[in-house]
Amino acid sequence: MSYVIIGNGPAAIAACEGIRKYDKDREIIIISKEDQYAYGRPLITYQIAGIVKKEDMYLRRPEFYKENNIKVLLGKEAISIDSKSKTVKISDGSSIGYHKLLIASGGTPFVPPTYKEYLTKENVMTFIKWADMEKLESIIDTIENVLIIGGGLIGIKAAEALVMRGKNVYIAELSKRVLPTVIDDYGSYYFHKELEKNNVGLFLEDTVDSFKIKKNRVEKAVLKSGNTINIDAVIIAIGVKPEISFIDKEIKTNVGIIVDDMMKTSVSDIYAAGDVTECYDIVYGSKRLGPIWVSASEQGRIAGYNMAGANITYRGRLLMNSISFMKTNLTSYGIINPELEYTNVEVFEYKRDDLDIYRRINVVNNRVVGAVFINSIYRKGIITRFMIEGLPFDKYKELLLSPNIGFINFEKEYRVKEINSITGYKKARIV
Amino acid sequence: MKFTFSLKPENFIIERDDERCIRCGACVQQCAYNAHYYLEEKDKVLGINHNCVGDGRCVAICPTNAIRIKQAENPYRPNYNWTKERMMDLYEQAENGTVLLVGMGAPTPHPVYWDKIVLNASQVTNPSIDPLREPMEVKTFLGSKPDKIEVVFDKNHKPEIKTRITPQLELEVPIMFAAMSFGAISLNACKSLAKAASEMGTFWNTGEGGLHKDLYKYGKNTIVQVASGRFGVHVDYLKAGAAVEIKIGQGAKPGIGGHLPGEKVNHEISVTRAMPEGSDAISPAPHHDIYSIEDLRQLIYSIKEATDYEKPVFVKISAVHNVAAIASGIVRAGADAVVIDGIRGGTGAAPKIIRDNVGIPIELAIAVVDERLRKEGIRNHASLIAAGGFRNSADVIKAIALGADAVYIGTAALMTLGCHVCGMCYKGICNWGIATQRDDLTKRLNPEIGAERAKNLLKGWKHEIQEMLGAMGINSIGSLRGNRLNLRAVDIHEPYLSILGIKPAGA
Amino acid sequence: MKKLYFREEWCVGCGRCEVACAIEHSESKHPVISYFFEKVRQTPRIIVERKGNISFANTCRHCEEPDCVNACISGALYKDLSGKILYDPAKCVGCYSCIMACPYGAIMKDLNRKERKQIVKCDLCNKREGGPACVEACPNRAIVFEERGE
Amino acid sequence: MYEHNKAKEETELFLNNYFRVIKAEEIPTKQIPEIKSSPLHYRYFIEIVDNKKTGSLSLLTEEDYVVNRVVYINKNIEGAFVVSSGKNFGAFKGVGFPEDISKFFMLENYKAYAWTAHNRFPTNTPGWWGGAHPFTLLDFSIVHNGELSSYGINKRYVEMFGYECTMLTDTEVVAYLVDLLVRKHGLPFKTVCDIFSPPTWDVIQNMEDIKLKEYYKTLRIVYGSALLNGPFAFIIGFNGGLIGLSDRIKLRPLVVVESGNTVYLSSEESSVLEVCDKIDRVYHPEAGEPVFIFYNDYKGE
Amino acid sequence: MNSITIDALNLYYRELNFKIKEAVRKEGIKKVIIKNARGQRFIGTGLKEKDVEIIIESGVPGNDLAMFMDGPTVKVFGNAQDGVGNTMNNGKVFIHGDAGDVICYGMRNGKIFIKGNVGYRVGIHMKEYKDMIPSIVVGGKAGDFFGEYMAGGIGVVLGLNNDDKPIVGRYCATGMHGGVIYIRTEKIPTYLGKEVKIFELNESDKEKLKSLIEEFCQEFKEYKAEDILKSRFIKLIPVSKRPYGRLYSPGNHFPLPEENYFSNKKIDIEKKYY
Repeated sequence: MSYVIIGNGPAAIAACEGIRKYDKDREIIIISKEDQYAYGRPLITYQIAGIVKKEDMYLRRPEFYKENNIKVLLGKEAISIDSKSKTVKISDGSSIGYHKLLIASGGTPFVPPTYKEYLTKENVMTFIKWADMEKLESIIDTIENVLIIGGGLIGIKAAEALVMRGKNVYIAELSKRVLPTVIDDYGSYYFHKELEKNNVGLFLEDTVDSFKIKKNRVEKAVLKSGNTINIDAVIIAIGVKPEISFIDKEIKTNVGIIVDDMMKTSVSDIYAAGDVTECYDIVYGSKRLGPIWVSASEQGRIAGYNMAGANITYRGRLLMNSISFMKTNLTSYGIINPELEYTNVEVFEYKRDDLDIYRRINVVNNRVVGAVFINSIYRKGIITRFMIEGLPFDKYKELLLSPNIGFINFEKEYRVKEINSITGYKKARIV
Repeated sequence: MKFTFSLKPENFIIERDDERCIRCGACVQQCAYNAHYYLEEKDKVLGINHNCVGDGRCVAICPTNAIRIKQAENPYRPNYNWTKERMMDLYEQAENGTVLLVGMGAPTPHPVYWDKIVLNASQVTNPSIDPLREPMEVKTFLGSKPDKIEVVFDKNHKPEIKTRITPQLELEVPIMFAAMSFGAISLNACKSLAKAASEMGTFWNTGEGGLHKDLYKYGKNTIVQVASGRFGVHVDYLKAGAAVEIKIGQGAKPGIGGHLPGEKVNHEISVTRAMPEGSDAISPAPHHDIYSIEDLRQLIYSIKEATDYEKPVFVKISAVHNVAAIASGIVRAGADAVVIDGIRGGTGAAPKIIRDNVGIPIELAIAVVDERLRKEGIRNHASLIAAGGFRNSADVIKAIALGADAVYIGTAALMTLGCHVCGMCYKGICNWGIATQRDDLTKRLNPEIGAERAKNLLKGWKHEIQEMLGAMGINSIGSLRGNRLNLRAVDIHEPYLSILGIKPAGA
Repeated sequence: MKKLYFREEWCVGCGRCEVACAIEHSESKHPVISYFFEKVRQTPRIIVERKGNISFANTCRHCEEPDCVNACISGALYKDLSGKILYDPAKCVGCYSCIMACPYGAIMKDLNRKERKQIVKCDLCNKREGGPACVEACPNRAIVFEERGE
Repeated sequence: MYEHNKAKEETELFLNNYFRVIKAEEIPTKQIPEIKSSPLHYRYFIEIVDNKKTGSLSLLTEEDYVVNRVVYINKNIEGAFVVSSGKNFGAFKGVGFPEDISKFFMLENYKAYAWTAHNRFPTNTPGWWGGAHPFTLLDFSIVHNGELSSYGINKRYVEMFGYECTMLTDTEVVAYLVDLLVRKHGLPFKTVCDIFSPPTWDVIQNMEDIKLKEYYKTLRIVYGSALLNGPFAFIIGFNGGLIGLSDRIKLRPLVVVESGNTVYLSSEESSVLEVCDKIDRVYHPEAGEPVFIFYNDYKGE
Repeated sequence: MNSITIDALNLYYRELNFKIKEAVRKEGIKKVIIKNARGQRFIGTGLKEKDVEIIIESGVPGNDLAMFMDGPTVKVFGNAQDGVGNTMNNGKVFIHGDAGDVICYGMRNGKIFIKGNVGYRVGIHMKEYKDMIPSIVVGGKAGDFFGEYMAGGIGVVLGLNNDDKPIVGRYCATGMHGGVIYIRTEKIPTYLGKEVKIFELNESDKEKLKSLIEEFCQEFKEYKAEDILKSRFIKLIPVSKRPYGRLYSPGNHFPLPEENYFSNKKIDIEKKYY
């Protein structure tokens, strides 16, 4: 019986590497709904923009699978899991027994029911998978104006790609600012300015009421606010939700699969990793969704270790995103709008207008719970370490706020140990 | 911006090749005298000539060798009497009304007799020895030697020495590191020399600044000094070293005391010297308990009593006019070795007028002292150590031939640590981290590197000495000591020929 | 594996390591050409921090469980067999997630490259005989390249 | 003292030419292992007779005549040295420890009002018989501990007045200075000591007593070259007693010990204990403060 | 009490000191009584044993008594000579008589009490560091240069033997740049070193003085601490720690390193690196 991994994203690849660290020989089988080897899904926007070529999008070299004795079933979908007989039923009717099963199916685009039927149209698509990229690629030359529903991470990156291809782009966003989950009001101002500069039409607190269809193509969209725009294509980028349709009821789930610190689900021998999971979040202190690439790889690797027999716990996810639109780039951590959850929030801001630099740090009882940095990503990884280790804010106030971020503001004993660490940063805790 | 007007011209001119300068700012950051600065608007790095003391730090540190420091030639009408340096000294005193301080040894044009003495080489009559293959002994013992010894052979013919020889210092190479106190030079400099000395089987000298706790482990290769300031002197300190040296005088400042300014006396120094932090460390001119040769004898024997007669006691004097008589007195006072520091000996800080005008060259001092002690038949009662301005192994060989047992090197030792003899040691902001106590400057001298370089110098000189000995057909340095037949003088006239006791070349 | 270790007590803050790193990673590897005449003036992969009397250099630790490789969405950052974390510019899309993730702040934007967003990171002078350039350039042995295994 | 017979003959001839030798005999000595090569030791009791004072010498007083002749012998007769030239006064000196010298000259056979003894540690010149202390001239004897850094100018000062320093030791010049100042210039001993160890100018400046201030100021102006500089402590023997003096910042120890009616002047108090069993009074003189010890019957001031 | 008596009548100082060291170090003797001291030098030199006592009952000990000594107690019933406590590191010395010149030269720690007078240059170059505070109490008078070059420690002159001579000689405390001197006198001594100023005693001074005087009177029974402390004292302390600062060429000051990368310019990190 071999290891079976459902899903072919970063979590899956990291799991393979994790397994091979402790178990060199047992075969690994990857069940991939998509018919592409593991590739970076966010890269589809960069491919459209012409920054990266298709063959460079794959996460690992082809030989990676042979070297690590991994069998990939492309274009196959896992229908259901029978935890008693430890078998997985595949869309082609076959079923595979598993020694240890990892569910890394990631997320599927969330399409509100009102728009579901339009998906079949030629020029309407979601924008997550390789197929979406090809669908857009096929019609890219014939379209002029594009409407993007949803101003989130995917929406903004799609907009950037289309702007670089010289298209007119409109964005319809339900909340009063773009990137609502990762940026605060003041921070979003910089993005709105950049969008305007690239003459992207922005419709805030608005969404599509109805489409006008003509010959299987959407021609016109009528927005709730009453505006109607002629469009040649629609990209639905509202959000992503965990792909848990195929799992059986025994596995405890909320929105995503609930996993413990060792990536185990409620059912023995079944693990889960990546966007599909809800795992312990350092800042919130509870189990939450967190579909970000970094923790997908980390969870996959930890799952791999434990599937191969190790006992390694994951210190918990820290929500962090780094995204840029044309010239403006954002780095955000943890809780962006803590006022909603906490009362005693101290906010520290740093603005530098001539360089469009804005920094905000949210502190709750002397602990940093969230941060937003616009155009100031220089060595911000030190903030990552800061939040992971939960260091006291007042002691290192200068380190966090001053432009001269660095180890020099830590006390000597800590910094000498860190900058000379032999094994590098160890996030997982070995039990 | 300081606008004080000064009569003094610049000493050096900083030339920067703007095509090679990649604006990395290393020179600006490194120069403690602030002789470079970065002009952001023009993106240019520029120099301030007046601040430059010519210690070559920027030249060495510049990754693209874009800097060249040149002597600012004399901007005034040439005048044999009023040289530029005389005028600058005068302007400085006119502006500050103080005693002019300097570092390093006297640069005055007294003739350097080493350069006028040539060595012998064996041709035909006695064979030269090949140092690469045959043993070439340079081992040297410093200490008092008895005139004769009593040997007794027991019944199975095994000899036994009856006379007890007083403790000796055993040197693998007849070169030691001169006395430079912790305070005049940085702790890292002391560590470098201490480490190099113990690895090369020779000795370093603590100078009058006491022995820092980290250096006690080098005790067996240390000569601890007792000066008039008695800084850091206690019984454990005396017993920690291999020998005790009483400092009466120093070549660069004969007859006057030493003075370490208060701002250099940081915590480490105040612990080592057991004196309050920040207060001046004054070594008064005379030892206040030595006003005659009898008092010196009393101090020598008090030290011997305190160290239970286990340590040789040296006495260091500067080479002055009746150095021969003084040396004879010192030997008779019970010293195990007489150290003579010539006029070109270096210093951390000394009044310029004394450094340049007081004392006599070491070559003459060694010659007359060795001669005098031999005439009085007491040459063996003490070793003779020369110090002051030794530049290469030839100087060492010539000094030994004149009669010295061993040689102290001070300035040369500092140069292995990076010193560029700029003579600004008294300012205490030495760019090479040697003559300073500021911790951002002292860390520029990593003792690992310092020790390696100092060891390399001794190794180099040791081989050269062996080469020269081999050329003279001598395979043990003992046969060269005092062997003035191996020296000849070129262009040295009476009465110095007879003072040096060597024949002119050709005779 | 052999790594860079930094000895703060000997760093004099001169910045020669940064200069050497930039020169070594240039095409011409020549101090003047690489600074003045190359299309892209290289950004040093090593950072010297200074404050008052304290100064020290630091760079990538080539971690056993690298955050940057986890964060990289394109596989541009990968761990080679010898354990070094290397960077393939062709695959990089310039999302800077690695800069955000690296707990040592050792990854930096390629400042002077205008046409493409890229990063620079220390590769321990992968193919340079004589070891890393910064170790060679340091005047005071404040950076050492040695094995300090677990 | 003669280094060889030739010197003896030459000197005896000279003495006969210029004096009437009443008695000439060898000084009794005893060969002891500690004293090796000793020169010849003779003593002559002589009288000055007018007819022998020829030419310009006839103008000299008795003492000057003797001084002149003594200087001549020391300077011109090679190998001959006048050890002492005073009335009821003898000097015994040589190369060796004091206890051996006393055995050599059998001092136990002599009696005296005052004895001075000295153990020299040769510094500037090697030890030789002539170079030992005390240094004498007429009735003055000097034993000196220390070194005169002003010797260069003191020597050239006394040589202006016809003296000749020949013994290569700085102490000799003190003997000639004392003779010059006391006998030729007729200065009282106190003044001579004030010339040798005068107060410093800042002390003189602050003196209230104008006459005293004038006194010291004049002494220093006139007798500047006679100032003795450098660390020293010496005892002057003269026909009236002993005088002890140290330099003006007391760099050499000098202690006065009274025991019964005997007075001791010494560098160390403990050494007095060696020669007397009970100490009545110990006095440490100030810097430059002369200590006068007069015989009971001495009339002078 | 394991103690021994040595008659030093005609004993060379080397044998005497060798005997003392043997007794103290090998046989663990705690008390050494010396009779008929005849100027033997270096008695007690270099001894480190804290609880040892050396009594010189009769005669006069030679120079450098207790030089480099580091712990024992020495008592002299009689006069002592020059160099007592030279570079002494710890311990106590009591002298029931006068002492010579250059007492406590370069003394580092420990206490010396002299009932009678002392000579010239007493307490030269005494230095203190943290709790190592050397102190000397002179019952009688002191000669010139008392406390010259002092860089620490406590010097007390009581002038109890009221003869007419000034209590402290000239040039007292010349070049003094640390420590404190207390003098029991009504009038101001003349020719004081220019490096010191005269002050009244504050509370802490009285405290220090009291403990020293009490220890003094404990040993020298004929004096009472109370009446000594009643009389008027003056205090001499140095004007500056750096008496000769202005004498030598000042050179330029010590510029502290600037905060930033270039010595005289703050680089804009945000402009360069962000």
